[in-house]
Order: sequence, then structure tokens, then C-alpha cells
Amino acid sequence: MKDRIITVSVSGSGGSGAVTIGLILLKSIANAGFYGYMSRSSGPQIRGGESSVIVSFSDHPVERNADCIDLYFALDWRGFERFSDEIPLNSDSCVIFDSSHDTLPDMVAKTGAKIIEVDLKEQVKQIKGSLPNSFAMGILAAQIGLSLESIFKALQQTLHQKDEAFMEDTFRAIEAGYTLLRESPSLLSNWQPSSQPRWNISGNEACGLGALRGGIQLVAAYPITPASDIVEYLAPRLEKVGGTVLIAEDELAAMNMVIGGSFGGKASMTATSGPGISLMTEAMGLAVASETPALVVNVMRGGPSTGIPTKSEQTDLNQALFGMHGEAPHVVVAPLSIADTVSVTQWAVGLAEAMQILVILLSDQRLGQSRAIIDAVPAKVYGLQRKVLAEGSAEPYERYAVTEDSISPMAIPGNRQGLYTADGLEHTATGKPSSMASDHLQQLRKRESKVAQFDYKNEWAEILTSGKRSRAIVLTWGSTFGSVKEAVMELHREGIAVDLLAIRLLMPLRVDAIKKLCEDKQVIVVEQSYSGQFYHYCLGRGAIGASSLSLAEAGPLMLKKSDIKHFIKEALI
Amino acid sequence: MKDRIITVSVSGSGGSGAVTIGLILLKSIANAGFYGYMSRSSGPQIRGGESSVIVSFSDHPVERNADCIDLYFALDWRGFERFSDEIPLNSDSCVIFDSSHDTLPDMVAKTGAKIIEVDLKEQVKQIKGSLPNSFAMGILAAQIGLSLESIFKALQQTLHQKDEAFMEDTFRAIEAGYTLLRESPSLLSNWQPSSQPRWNISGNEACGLGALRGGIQLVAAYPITPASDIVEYLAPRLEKVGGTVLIAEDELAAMNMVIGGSFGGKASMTATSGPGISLMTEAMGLAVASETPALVVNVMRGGPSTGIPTKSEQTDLNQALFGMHGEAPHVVVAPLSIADTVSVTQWAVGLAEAMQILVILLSDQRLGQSRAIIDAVPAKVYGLQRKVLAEGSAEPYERYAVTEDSISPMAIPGNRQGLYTADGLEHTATGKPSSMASDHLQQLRKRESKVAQFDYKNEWAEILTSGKRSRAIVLTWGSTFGSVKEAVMELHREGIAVDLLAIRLLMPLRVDAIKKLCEDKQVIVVEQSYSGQFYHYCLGRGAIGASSLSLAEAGPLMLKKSDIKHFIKEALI
Amino acid sequence: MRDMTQETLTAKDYLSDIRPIWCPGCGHFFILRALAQAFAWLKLPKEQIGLISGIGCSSRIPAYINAYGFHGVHGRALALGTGLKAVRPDMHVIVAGGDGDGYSIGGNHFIHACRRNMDMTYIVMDNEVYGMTKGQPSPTTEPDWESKFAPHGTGIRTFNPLGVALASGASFIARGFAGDPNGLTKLIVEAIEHKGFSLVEIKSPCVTFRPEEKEWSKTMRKMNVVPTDDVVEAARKIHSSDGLDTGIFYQATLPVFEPHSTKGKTVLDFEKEFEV
Amino acid sequence: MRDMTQETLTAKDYLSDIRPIWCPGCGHFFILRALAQAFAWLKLPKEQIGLISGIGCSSRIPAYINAYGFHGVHGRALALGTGLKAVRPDMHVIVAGGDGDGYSIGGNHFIHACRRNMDMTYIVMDNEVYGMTKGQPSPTTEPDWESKFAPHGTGIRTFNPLGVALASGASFIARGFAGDPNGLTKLIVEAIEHKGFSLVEIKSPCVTFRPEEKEWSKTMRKMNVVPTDDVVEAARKIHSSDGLDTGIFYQATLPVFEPHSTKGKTVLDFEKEFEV
Ligand SMILES: Cc1ncc(C[n+]2csc(CCOP(=O)(O)OP(=O)(O)O)c2C)c(N)n1
Ligand SMILES: Cc1ncc(C[n+]2csc(CCOP(=O)(O)OP(=O)(O)O)c2C)c(N)n1
Ligand code: SF4
Ligand code: SF4
Ligand SMILES: [Mg+2]
Ligand SMILES: [Mg+2]
Repeated sequence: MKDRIITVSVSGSGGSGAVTIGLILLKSIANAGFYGYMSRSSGPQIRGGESSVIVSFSDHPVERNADCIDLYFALDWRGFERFSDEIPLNSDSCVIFDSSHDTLPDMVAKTGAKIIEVDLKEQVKQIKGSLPNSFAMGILAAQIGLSLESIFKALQQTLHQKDEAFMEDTFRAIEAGYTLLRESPSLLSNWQPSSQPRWNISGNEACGLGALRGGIQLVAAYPITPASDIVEYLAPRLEKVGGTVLIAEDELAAMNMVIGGSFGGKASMTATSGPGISLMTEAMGLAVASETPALVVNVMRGGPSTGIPTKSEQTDLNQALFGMHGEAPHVVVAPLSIADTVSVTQWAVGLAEAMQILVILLSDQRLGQSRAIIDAVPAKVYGLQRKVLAEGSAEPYERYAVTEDSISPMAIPGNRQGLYTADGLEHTATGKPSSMASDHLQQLRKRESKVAQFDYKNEWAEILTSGKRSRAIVLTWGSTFGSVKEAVMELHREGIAVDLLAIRLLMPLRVDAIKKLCEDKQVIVVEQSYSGQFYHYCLGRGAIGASSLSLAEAGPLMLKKSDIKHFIKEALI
Repeated sequence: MKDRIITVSVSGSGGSGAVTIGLILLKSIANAGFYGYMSRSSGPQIRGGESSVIVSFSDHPVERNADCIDLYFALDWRGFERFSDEIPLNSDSCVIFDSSHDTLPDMVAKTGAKIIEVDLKEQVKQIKGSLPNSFAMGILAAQIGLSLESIFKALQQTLHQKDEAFMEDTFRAIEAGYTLLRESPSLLSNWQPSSQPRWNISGNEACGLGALRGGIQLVAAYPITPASDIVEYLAPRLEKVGGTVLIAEDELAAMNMVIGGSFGGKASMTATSGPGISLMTEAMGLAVASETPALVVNVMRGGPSTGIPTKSEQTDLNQALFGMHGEAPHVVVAPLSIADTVSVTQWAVGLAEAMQILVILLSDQRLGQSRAIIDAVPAKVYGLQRKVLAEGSAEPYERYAVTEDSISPMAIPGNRQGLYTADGLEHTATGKPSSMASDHLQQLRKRESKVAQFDYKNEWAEILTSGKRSRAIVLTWGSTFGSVKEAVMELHREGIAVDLLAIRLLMPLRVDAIKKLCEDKQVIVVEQSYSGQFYHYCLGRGAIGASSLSLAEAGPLMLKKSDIKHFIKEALI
Repeated sequence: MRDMTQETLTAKDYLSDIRPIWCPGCGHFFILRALAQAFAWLKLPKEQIGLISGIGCSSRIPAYINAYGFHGVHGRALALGTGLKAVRPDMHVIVAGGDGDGYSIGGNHFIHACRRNMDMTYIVMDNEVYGMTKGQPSPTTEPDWESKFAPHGTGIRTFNPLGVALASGASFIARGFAGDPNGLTKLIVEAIEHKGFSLVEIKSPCVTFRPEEKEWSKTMRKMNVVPTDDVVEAARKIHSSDGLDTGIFYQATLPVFEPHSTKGKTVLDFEKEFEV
Repeated sequence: MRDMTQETLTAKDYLSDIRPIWCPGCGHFFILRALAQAFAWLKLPKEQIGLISGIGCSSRIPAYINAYGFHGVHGRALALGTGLKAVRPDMHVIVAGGDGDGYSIGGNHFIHACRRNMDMTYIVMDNEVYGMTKGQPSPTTEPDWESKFAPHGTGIRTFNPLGVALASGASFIARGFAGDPNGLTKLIVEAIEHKGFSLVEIKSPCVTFRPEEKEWSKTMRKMNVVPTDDVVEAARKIHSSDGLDTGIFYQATLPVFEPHSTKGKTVLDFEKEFEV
């Protein structure tokens, strides 16, 4: 494999079969000392519908799938046409399928992939109590070059609840599958296993962990795909560190509960997706106006409206930046990878607390529901805390006092000296409602300046330079980073000098810093949207110039590394 | 008066006294054959709080108040400091106040205005049954130079419900006031009365009338300041032309009711303000995705959050453009004046119907709650209609068929050939839910292109050129137009060539046309916002270049003509 | 209401050719069938039916019925239906959805639709769980049902839809069971025929996330409730039922909201009001 | 609950120095007074009171009370209060607002707060109108009250807050009258002392937009209701009341929702779960 990534896909209509195989493959890879990444996709059916996974392996951390599938196992072909565009095959691919109940679809034959038929029905007959998926598992393991041992271990870790006799049969079936296509070469040859401490973690779990590290004490939420996993991760854990999960009747309640909890002195958050954000908009504005810290996580899915709930897109950016009425300065951040999600979420909690502000964290279905084997992410110390009114402070207390950093000490209920009424009406420094132009201007300025003058340190972006003088720089954000990074690194290997600027702090945009990095370079903005939301945003802030180029592609398919490379090369001609 | 505008202000804390005087002055001016404009401002008190009006008169249509007050009558000084910044006085001003219970505030004395004290208590004693406000009315009429006859007529039109004896006393009091300060010169000398048919109309009424002309059949709304007047105007009228007003339990319901009504085949709308828009965001996205025509009127007030509910600002622009999640192409329009509101609302209904799209109309408190004497606005013929599936059409019916203009014939329930399910999920051309990338792209493209390729004719903007080659062009939108226009016209009179481009069609922005108009000119973007929302938007779309200048001022005070002039002149140095 | 001039349509004619995404054995299948049966029995012209829903497994139902349909957003179906009915009183407006859609996020529209008492029918396919989002507790879920969202159960008593509907002003209130096709069809027919807002709350097992609900076929009582038009008596019945009784709990003749709408003026008449 | 160690505070001490924006004679003044009286009687430490509201004339009340307050957005006060109570069970959470705020736009949070039955008090200052926005009909407005929004009246029956609260699961349900300061103070005291969700629905005349409500001082009956803890009996009382009776209609001991929250683990424990 040119860039030492092996990409395997499994699909089928039998419910979770494909996903289970994927999970076990990923664990096996981890057991074997490698890294891996698994994305998943499923149709609208809750059970029995088609689903597919793509698992990539490498000997270095990897958080994207390759442009093309090396090895594809079709448990069956039912519903294949509905997700075929998500499983890119070509003449380098190898396709294995169960010929016992299906024939090869034309569209697959046309790809020129190498085709291997196996009759799993026949196999199942040989070993009593066995299931077709176990043979598939064995076949895949052999093709990849994974040891039977690592597979068995992964299986035990995954299916610990199943009974022994069943395990026995399953092992035998896997073993049979393992030896079935003996002739095939192992893909894994010459790889160096890692001895680093590594984690097996999904993006949504990473978000939950980051929230715990950040000190979140209240999560109020209403279920929605693909964000619910965050709440499901936190529900049994947060309560064990003294926190609380509230199930809200709707998203309007969830967001207001968050504000209530935060007003009570506890770091609070919610997690949702586009439709939920739309319902939270009014209360998010209240957090801004009343200067109550709040973290809102948006795991983006395809839009508009209900859109494509189970698939990924980066199209809620505009809403995150500009969704509230009035002038509502706030912070928008986005992690670049699963590993990054841990830290960025922790950082986001800190930013909300330290600035008494609304922070929106933009993740997406691809980031959130994918799972990866990554290096363990050490906890960071950001030193971000709420500026709280000390007990026994001198009175009178001014809740919205204009201070040097525009952040006013916040009184926590229970403090005798801090009685005040938080308000979403415009107010004076003490919090008294006012509709005077001068008070409005004072508080608008204060709210804007606390965000503008804050020191975001180096966290605001990830910068990758070629070492040489680059003629171009690629700007990107969020989950698109994975593909863009691989593309840029491949260009570096080809001797083409291109810089990469991946922005975590989307609002406020570090305009001056970006301008400086882009100076004299062809700017290329890459994102997963139809209209180029990120591009137009950077342009509108004056961070990039009119000659900048936009590579924007609608979801749900991941942008291909090769397309990005091609686009950059064209731009450099 | 240099530009033939007389500006008179009245304030007081006694509830609606000031407003009534203002309304009568406006009517008198109309009776006298002139034009006028009245803006109003009140504090949070529902009754008994301070309120003020500013009435401007002219012999040509006028829709703004002058930068400075010519004549100011303070019925009392209570609460004056809370709205003093809205009543700009200088040494050219004349201030009259009732000295019987108050003394002159320092801050007024300092303006250098000419001060006239009257003891209204003493006056009231002279005429039994009289009220202080009647004397004030008479004094003002005399100062302005209005005939007693036009005042009496206006009074009869306004207070028709009051009894005769009361009217008698009131007339006598006005007459007494009229003769009280005999020496003062009449401001109205040499003006030419108009014989044009004219209207006395508020911006919110203008919106209601435009909706009626556009053929609106359903209004669903929840009360909110400053938008409720639109519904209150329509409630007794719409039902008399076969339409319906639904009072919704909240804004979420209102917006969904609109969609339901529109799905049923009737042009439907709602009217609200920022907080309501925030709650409608999700359903607005449904209108976009399901391609159901809908008109949403936002009468903007000060934000963020509850903000300043009774005062004006242009800061919901970002939200109107970018508030929905996902890629949600839609249309945003804004009228430039009260007169313009009639036509733009009618146009907006037509655009929604013709494109099967969500249209957001941005008005604001200043436009909506001000009242003016304007030339009657003739009804327009836009020729915009819903493309409806004919009865008896050939089956199968494709609700979301891709057509040349990207607008698909819509079946109206009751049509046997058109059975379909509207959907906010991504769908195929027939409306069947689909999460495939190819269907998504097809429908994204269709929804975007129907808006992008539509012919908006000349309605998209108002263009004012100096006739000469201009070195600068001012871009503006909405209620700010009034002051900008006066500023530009004054510059023209001073021989300075500046163009003015006032944009009605905010989305989709006519980028090419704007670029062409701005070519080789210094661009100046004027708006009432803190952060320069309109400026950044134009920049982000590439409509204006990086050297463009932004004049953005936070609400609620109106931008001053003189400040705008000054800014333009500075830019031209 | 039964239209005798219509060509004779069978239940099958009311079913579209889109295959439901539902899990095999899901209770929603039976409700779909019963709805089609009811339409056939009433001979409703397909083009005069407006079937409106929100989001959820249950809310997918409009696509499976051959009529006019709107698959709206989560929790707002009743508002959408209200808008439709207001401008198109000639349409048969049927709103359908799940317990999450209707009683959790849609709760406000639920109580206000009951109160408004417009002539429409609301069918709630209640499986006491959020099916579509994979098994979170809904308002009708028992307080001790353990799930990922609520590892110890919610600790919150179940929502009583019939009681709330009664207190809110609905004029027809019934409970049905997906496992009793005949009874269910009858309830839906009566609900549609009722003049005013009719609620048909239907217990519908979610075999995937609440497999224990399959037991309902043994425990639910079939059409054992005797209707009353007395509010206090209905309240007694509803509050003392263990949730397993089915039938019409309350049916009364109450003022039906119909928006005022006449003709006779033109816009020109209103323009005159502005003349000075 | 009455804290005897506290310094003695009078009602006046609980009033802030911000002058209410209310119209002279508005019923809300009396409720403000009664609330302060109740706080004084209970000797609640000011810093332990969280007074939460939405938007409306009534919802302005937190600014007038010397305590911790939150003037939130329209209709969401109960949700905000729920969040506060969840993380700060030590606080006395009092939510207050108007009939529009609570029963119209806030209806969903109303029924779910009743159901959740957390230990907090909800005070509704019901003037049967939207005061702040100048006189539109609210859910409690009679169907034939004519206004600019509804020139022929709404034609919709009035909302029955007590009935809906009962059906939704509230454990303390009372009606009070602004014109009966003593009775009202007593009701508020009992509501705050009650363990669980307590609703105090208070008739409060809007002298500006509903001047006819001044008549209430003649028609409302003072504290004539005898409490019960039986749901069916309470339903009977509520549904047969003409709306002029005051007192506690229902009070019962029901499970109070308190979120699970323990300590004992650290984040490090959870990190281990990810190790391969
Ligand atoms: C605003 C919004 N919030 C959340 C969701 C996610 N969501 C989709 S369906 C559903 C619940 C479905 O439950 P129910 O209505 O009971 O229907 P069922 O699937 O059980 O039939 C939820 C929470 C959404 N689509 N929109
Ligand atoms: C989302 C939203 N919608 C509408 C409004 C406008 N609004 C402010 S107060 C109010 C109603 C107030 O009525 P009520 O709650 O009964 O209080 P009252 O003024 O009668 O005491 C409304 C509709 C708003 N502020 N926010
Ligand atoms: S998840 Fe439950 S409700 Fe949804 S289709 Fe499956 S069985 Fe039915
Ligand atoms: S408008 Fe009515 S509710 Fe509001 S302050 Fe005045 S009297 Fe009270
Ligand atoms: Mg359900
Ligand atoms: Mg009220």
C-alpha cells in the first residue's frame, strides 16, 4: 500500500452483522499493535436494513478511509444500489461475496475488481451451530494477514456475554474461513507494530470524555441522531462524578435547563444535531445576552430540515456562526479528528466558563460515529475557569460590570453579596433593564470585546508547513481535515510545497493570523458543503482575498484525497 | 428649513398624550396638503410610562426625521433622561415646556436651545373642562403655522367617539393655546400644498395591505412587539376577503400552520420579530426542504435575546440569511420605506408562491411602527403565481421533478392525479425518502438553482445616481435608506457626485450587478448594526472589494444624515 | 361522512407501493392496515385525505398511504394539520405520529389542539419508547425502564395522554391496540366520523427496543370501555384505568373551532381607509 | 423548611429598589407583596432563593425581589428552573410568570414539569390576557372576548390549568386571588413548603386591558376549597368549579424526581475503558 493504509469494507442487509465484523476487525488490529479507523453507514431501517462499514488500518495513526476499497466483503447484495456510492471500488479492489443466494451485480462487475465467490451456505453446513458471518470474519482476517489469535481475543472482548458452546462454534467457523482462500497474499506484511498506549474510541465518546475532563456537571438533552451517543456515554458516568443528566421534553427545554444549571454555578452542556440547534436558537441567544456559560455540541448531519439524519455534512457552519437574532457574539470551535475531539471539547468547556459565553462545538456524523484506534490523549491543562464573585465581597455588586477584559465576576447563588437578576433584556452594568442607546452600546461592546480580546493561544489552529516556501495554502476545518492532510502530505512526498491551515476556532476568526499565513500564497478552501459556506465566511471576514479558490462538495460522501490533490495541483499550474 | 423639513417632538409621561398629539399633528399636516412622518418611542411601561413622538413635515414625501429637532414640547420632564438621547436638541431648536410642575433640566439648558415656558395649569384654570394637552396642541399648531381648521378636522377624525361638550371645550383650549405665543413666526411659510391622492399609513399597515394585495389567505401568528400590529390590521380584514387568521399557541405552531395552509393551496404567512424567528427556524427549514411557499415577516427590534423589544435595529440580517441548518436556499427581501413596504410585501408573497420557497421579509420597528403621509401606492402586477399541477394531468406525478427552471408543478390536495407526500427528509424527484448522495445532490442543486436563476427584474434594488461620474457609491438596505438618501441628495446639491444603491433583494444577492455598479468606485456600506453584518455579507459574496468601507452603528438611535454625509466626505478625501 | 358516490376502494387501494422501513413484527404495520381499512370503510376519496405526521418510525406512515401527506418535522404535526384544516375544511385531516413526537416534543400542540377542538383526528402510535432514535424513554415509558439514556430508569411517572386530552378539551378520546385490528379499525372510523378533535391513542409494540411489549397481546383488554359524555365520569374512568382498557373513554358534542371567513369585500375597500 | 437561625427579615427586605413597570392598580403588585410576605414568613435566606421567570408584565417580577433571579425568555422559565434545581437542590426554586407565558408558549414545559414533580413552586399570575403585548387573548381568555387579534373572540374554550396540572401529575394544585393578600400568602407558603411540584394559579386583574376584571374582587370566593389527595375527587372538584373558588384543590405525596448523582469515581476511571 503506497501510503500504508489498508481499507476493508463489509456490508450486508442483515442488521448489525457488518458492523459487528467491523468492530471486531478494529479490535483485532488494535490487538496486533496497529492503528485503525472505522466509519459506518446505514439506511433508514432500524433493524434488518442495509448497513456497511469501512475499516482502514495503518501502522501510524489514521483517521480517514482511503479513496478506494482494497478488500470488500458483501454478505449479500440486497439494497446495495442504495449505498454503492459509499463503497468506491476499482480494478485494484478485491471483492468477496457469498454466492449462495445472490449473483454479482452488474455495477460491481463493471468496476474491474477482482472477484472471489464463496458459498457460505455450504460452509455453514459443515460446522454445526456456525453462522455465515463467522466464515466471512475468518476469510477477511486471512486476507488482511491478521493472526487468528488477535481475532479470537477481539471476539472475546466483544461478545463476552455469549455462551461458551457458541464461542466454540464461532471460533471453529472463523478458523475454517481463515484457511478457505489460502492462496491470497497478506496485506499486512512488513508493518511495524506500535507499543504506544492506545485507545479504541469513537468521536462521540471522545466528546463525552472531553466534557468530563472539562468538568461538565450537567447535561440536558433530547435524543437525536447522530448526537445521542454522547449523552448515552455520559449518562452512566457523569452521575458517578457528582454530575447530572436531565432528559428534556424537547430541545427548547434542554437548552434552557443548561442555562439554569450554569446559572446555578455548574458547567453545563447539551448535545444535539441541526434540527435541535434550530430549536435551541432562542435560548442560545439568552445565554449570550445574560452572559451565562453554556456549551452546545452539534454533531452535524445532512440538511436542510430532517435531511439525511444518518449521514455526514459540514453545512451547519453558517447557522453556528450567524443563527441567532441580534448581535450575539459567541464562540464556535470544531475538532479536527477523533483524538482532537477529546481536547477540543475540554477546551470548549473552559472557554465557555472563562468567558461566560455560549460555545458551539461543531462535530459531524463522520467524526462522531466513527471509531478509531488512536494514541491515548493526555489530559491538558488549559487553566480556564469561571471568574466568580468571592464570598464576602464588597457591595453593591454589579453583575455586568465593565472590566478590563470585559469579563465580570459572576455571583453564584448562595453568595449573600451577589444577589442579582440575570436578564436577556438589554441592561445596565448592574443588570437593571434598560432600553437606552448608551447602555446598549456599552453592553454590546463588552460582550463583543470579551470574545475578541481573549487569548486563545495556539489552540486556534493546526498548521502544517512543507518546510519549503509554499506557493499555496489549504484552509479547512472539521472532519475534512483527515483527507486534506493526507492529500497535502502526499504532495509533500511528491516534492510539492503546500501549507495546510486547519482551523479549530471558527469564531472569532483569527483574521490577522490567517492573513499572515496566507500572504503571497494561492489560498484553497476545502469543505464539505454545497455552497462553500466556509469559503464565503473567510472571504467576508477579510481573512482571505478574492483570488482564493473554493473546493466545496456536498455530503454525504467524504471528499476524496485524490480529488483534493488534483484540485491543488490544478491551482498551482 | 434648508431641506424643507420641519421636525417637531412631543414627549410626556402621562401615557399616550404625546402620541395622540403626534397623530393629530400628522393628520393636520395631511389635511393642509403636506407630507409627514412620525416615529414613536416608548419605555417598557405599559401605561403611564414616558413616551415621545417625533413628527417631520415637508412639502415632498419624507420618511425620516431630521437630525435635529426644530420644535420640542415637553408635557413634563419625568423620565426625560431615559429617552433624551432620542430627542436631539441644539441651539437652533426651540423648546417649550409646561412650567407649572417642573423646572428645566440642566441637560436641556446646556443644548443652547431657545426656551419658552408656559404655565399650562394656569391656562387650564381659565377654561372649564379643558386639558393641558389641548393647549399644547394649539401652541404647537401656531408655531408650525398650521391652520386651526386643519387641526379641528384632524381632531374630529381622531376622537370621533368623544362627546360634543368635550369637543367644544377642547376646541376652545386649542384656540387659546393657538393665540398664546402670538409673536412666534410660522415655520410653514411658502410651502406648496400637494393635490396628489395621499395615504396616512404605518409601515405595519403597509405590510398588511401588501399581503392582501399579494393574495395571502392564511395568517398564523403569535403576538410579539413590534410585529403584532400587522396581525391586528389583518384580523378584521382578511376574513372579509375569504381568508383566515389563526392565533397560534407559540411561534413553532405558527410557522407550521403556515406550512400546512400553504400545502393546502393557499398563500400563507406569519409575522413576528427576532425571538419568534428563532423559534421558527426549524419549520422555516421544512418549508425550504419540502418546497412549500411561505412568507415570514420579521419586524426587527433590538437584540440579542429579548434585547430592546420596543426599539429598532437591523441586526437580524445574519439570521435571516444564514439561520437555518444545512444548505437551505431561500429568499430575503427588505422594503426601503413605508411606501415601499406595500409593494415589497406584495412582491414577497408572489416570490414565495412562484418559486415554492421560503421568503423572509425584513422590516424593523422604525419602519413598522412609524406612520407617514405618503402618495397613494398603486397596486402592481408582478405576474407571480404558483405553478400548479393541472387537474387530470398524466400520471405518475413527480412532486420534485427536475425541470428547466427547477420549479416543479405543485399538486394541490383535492387533485386526483397529484397524490404525494411532502417531505423534509431528503428525497427523490417523486418525493420518496432517500439518503443517496446522487439524490441529495440533485435536489440540492434544484433548490438552489430555482432561486439563483429566477428573474427578479428591476425590483432587486433602488439606484440613485448623481448624473455625473461618481467617485463613490453607498450601499444600504432597509429603513436606513431614508437617512442615506437624504445625505446623498444633499451631497448632490453640494455638487458632490455619489451613487446610492439600496438593495431590496438581500438573498440571493445580485453579485454581478452590484459589482458592475461599484466598479472603480469607493464603496461605502451603511447599516444599523454593531458588527457590520451587511458589509461582511457583501464582502463574503464577493459583491464588493476589500477596500470597501463600513459605516455601521448600533441601534436604537437612527443614523444621522449629517454623520453619513461626513463619513462619505471623509472617504472621498 | 361515508361517501356512497365513490368508486369502491379496498384497503389495499389506500396503501402506496413504498415498502415500510419498519422492523418485522412492529406494531405500526397493524395500525397502517387499520387506517387503510377505515378509509375504505368510510369510502374517503384519496385526494380528500391529508395525512400529516412528524418524525419517528410511526411518523413515516404518510409515505405508505396513497393520499396527500406531509412528513413534517418532529413534534409539529398537529400544528401543520391545523393550518391545513383552517384553509381546507373540505379535507379529512388525519394527524399521526409516535408517543415521543406527540407527547414529548409535541406536547404543547397536543394540549392546544385538544382545546381548539377542530374537526380532525389524531392517531398516536404509542410504543412507550423512541423507536427511531434507538430506544430512549418517552413520556409514556414506565419510570423504572432502564436504557442507555436513563440507566436507572427515568424515575418519572408516565404521562397520561387520555387524562391530559380530557382536561385540555378534546371531544373524543379513545385507546386502541395494534393487536386488535377490528376494534382498531372501528375506533378510527368513529374518530374520523366524530365532529371535533378526536384522539386515538394506540398501544403499538416496538419489538426491537421493547420486546417485552409483545406480551400486550395477552394483557390488553379488547374494546371493554363504555363511552360517556360526562367529563367527571370520564376523568374517573381514565384515572382508574390501568392502561390496558381499550375503547372510547369520552365522546361529547363540544363547540368546534372553525375560523371566521366570509367573502364580500375587496382589497380596494381597505385601501380607502388610508386616504387622507 | 422555616429557618429559625436566620436574622428576622420583613417582607420589605425581600423587595428590591427597582420600581415595577406595572400599571397602577395591576394585580401583579399584590402578588409581589404576597410573595415577599411568604418569604418573610418562611424566613428564607435571600441568597437561597432562585426566582425564575419568562417574559410578560408578570415575568418582570424577579427584578423586584431581592434574591437570585433569572428573567429568561418567553415561555421557558420552568425549564430554566428545572436546570437550576437539578444542580442546586439546596436552592428554593420559585418559577413565576403569566398565563400566556405558562399556558400558551410554555405549555409543554408546564405539563412536563408537573409530570417530573421536582421540588419547586410555580406561580402563575393569570390575568386572562397578554398584558405586555397590549391585550391579545391568552389560553385562559373566554372564547367571546373581543380584541384586535380576535375581533369576534377566539371561539376556543378556556384552558383549564388546574385540570391539566392534575392530569399531568402535579402534586400540589391551588388557585389564589391577587385581591386576597392573606389567603394568597398562605397558599404560597404552603406551596413552597410542599415537597414536589406545586402550582399556584393566581387570578390577577389586568386593569388596563381587562378593566372588567376589577369585578373579581366581588366574585372570587376566598379560600373556600377543601384539599384532597384523591385524584378522582380532585378532578371532580376542578371540573365542576366555575373558576371562582380558591384554595388548595389537590395535595398528595408523590414520588419527587431528584436526579441520580453520587461521587466516587474520577475521570481517570473512565479513561481506562478505552485502553486497547
Ligand atoms: C427536533 C428534533 N429532535 C429530535 C429528533 C430525533 N428524533 C427523531 S424520531 C424521534 C423520536 C421518535 O419517537 P416516537 O415519536 O415515539 O416514534 P417511534 O419511532 O417510537 O415510532 C426523535 C427524538 C428530530 N428528528 N428532530
Ligand atoms: C418568543 C417570544 N414570543 C413572543 C414574545 C412577545 N411577548 C412578550 S410578553 C408576551 C405575553 C405576556 O403575557 P402573559 O405571560 O400572560 O403576561 P402578562 O403580561 O399578562 O402578565 C408575549 C407574547 C416574546 N417576548 N418572545
Ligand atoms: S424500532 Fe420499534 S417502532 Fe421502530 S420500526 Fe422497529 S419495532 Fe417499530
Ligand atoms: S398591562 Fe395589565 S398586566 Fe401589564 S402591568 Fe398593566 S395592568 Fe398589569
Ligand atoms: Mg414511540
Ligand atoms: Mg397574562
